[in-house]
Amino acid sequence: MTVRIAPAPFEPARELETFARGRVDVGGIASFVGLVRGEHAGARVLAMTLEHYPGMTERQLERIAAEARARWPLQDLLIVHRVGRMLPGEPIVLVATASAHRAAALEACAFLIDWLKTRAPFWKLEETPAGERWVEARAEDDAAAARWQRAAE
Amino acid sequence: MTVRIAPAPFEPARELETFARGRVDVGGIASFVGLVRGEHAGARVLAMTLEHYPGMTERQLERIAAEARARWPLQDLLIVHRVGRMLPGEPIVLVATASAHRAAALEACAFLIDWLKTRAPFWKLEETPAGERWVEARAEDDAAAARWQRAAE
Amino acid sequence: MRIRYFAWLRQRVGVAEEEVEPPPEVTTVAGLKSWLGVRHPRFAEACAAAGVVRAAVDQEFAEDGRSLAGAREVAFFPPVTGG
Amino acid sequence: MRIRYFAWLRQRVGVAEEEVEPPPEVTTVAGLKSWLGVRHPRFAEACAAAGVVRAAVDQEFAEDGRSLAGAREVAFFPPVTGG
Repeated sequence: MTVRIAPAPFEPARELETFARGRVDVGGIASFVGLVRGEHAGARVLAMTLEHYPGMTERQLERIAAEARARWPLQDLLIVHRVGRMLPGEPIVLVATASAHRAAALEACAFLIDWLKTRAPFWKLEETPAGERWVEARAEDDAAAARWQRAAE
Repeated sequence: MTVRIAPAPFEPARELETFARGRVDVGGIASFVGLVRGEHAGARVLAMTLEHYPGMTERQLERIAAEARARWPLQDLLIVHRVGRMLPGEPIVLVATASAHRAAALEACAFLIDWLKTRAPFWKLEETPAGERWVEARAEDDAAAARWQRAAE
Repeated sequence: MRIRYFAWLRQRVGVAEEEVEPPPEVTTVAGLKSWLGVRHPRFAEACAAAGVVRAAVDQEFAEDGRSLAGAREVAFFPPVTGG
Repeated sequence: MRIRYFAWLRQRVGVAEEEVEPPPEVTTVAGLKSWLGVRHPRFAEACAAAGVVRAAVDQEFAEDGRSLAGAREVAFFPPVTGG
């Protein structure tokens, strides 16, 4: 199980290659990569900066990862989350899960990204032609995270 | 939208890299890679051969891909499916979806793999220390595919 | 009409494909199964087990009742196990 | 006690972190918010809007009622937007 904060650009393809290498014990690997969009809420996005809470971030990611492992039979999982300034098209976050069961891998992957969005201390600042703006939290992210809550809590 | 039958080993990481390259229009890319397991149904698997129905396979994959695009707002999708003989740890299938909405990407990915397993003419032959055996279809795969049926049909 | 067999059905029947000319009274997939079963006893055996032999007519999955009108290629195979 | 501010709250308050010694009657997150609001009017403004200012005590998310007993670090920030 690996959880990492990346202060510089990372390559999801390379991370996934390493994650999958030599595995003969898993049936499948599910992954999700979040990318910086070149447009958001009606404005062109020139760049995005992710601020975080060092210390608490790592702690929350470890906790979310442990929760996923408690809920699904995972052989392994990987979370890489960028911080700092990035350009459109650059990866923000990579989540990967390995399991003997594809449904477990896919569900755990969805769970991880939903909880990451609502339970880890990151804040997005967008640079647009009109200036900087902080991205607002979305009710639909809370709803997506909440659907996992009923099951276990 | 790309659908491909691969008669020789392919590298999911490289495929995903190409799939993601230069995208500034998508919020996320979900993917699933199915791998040959070194053990299955209580026996060691030395190798696996995938037989298929050339012509019909491509047609069914295209149809399944079109169905996914009709159901979810996808920017793009990719299916690569191996045929022929492969060793434990080698990728059998790669499914990737790109969307502005992460839930759409993840759900479409789960849908694609569920339908691939039940609606595309592939058959697995395993080589075990005790000899060759054809893999049997699993009721749980039919159930997984059926959950997508209620929504649209 | 071309007939194709896949996976263990191909191994049991002993041929991957064959050209046949079924008589006019063979009008459905079910009828074709019975007719081919005479030629290939092991195919008949497989067909006797419910749900084990699936079919495609001109590369479309087909149920037993499907008409063979205009069909050029019919394939028989066990339930698929890809992905 | 160390106080940290993040994202636009940090920008509004004008400091990223500060050391404070709240009086003994400040025993909860809510109490600390009020007390800090006197020092930082723009922080008080933000706290006045419901649901906008979230908190963590010693790097654990905390509600307004959370006790500050033993707390070494309290952080304030808007709802998170990562992933």
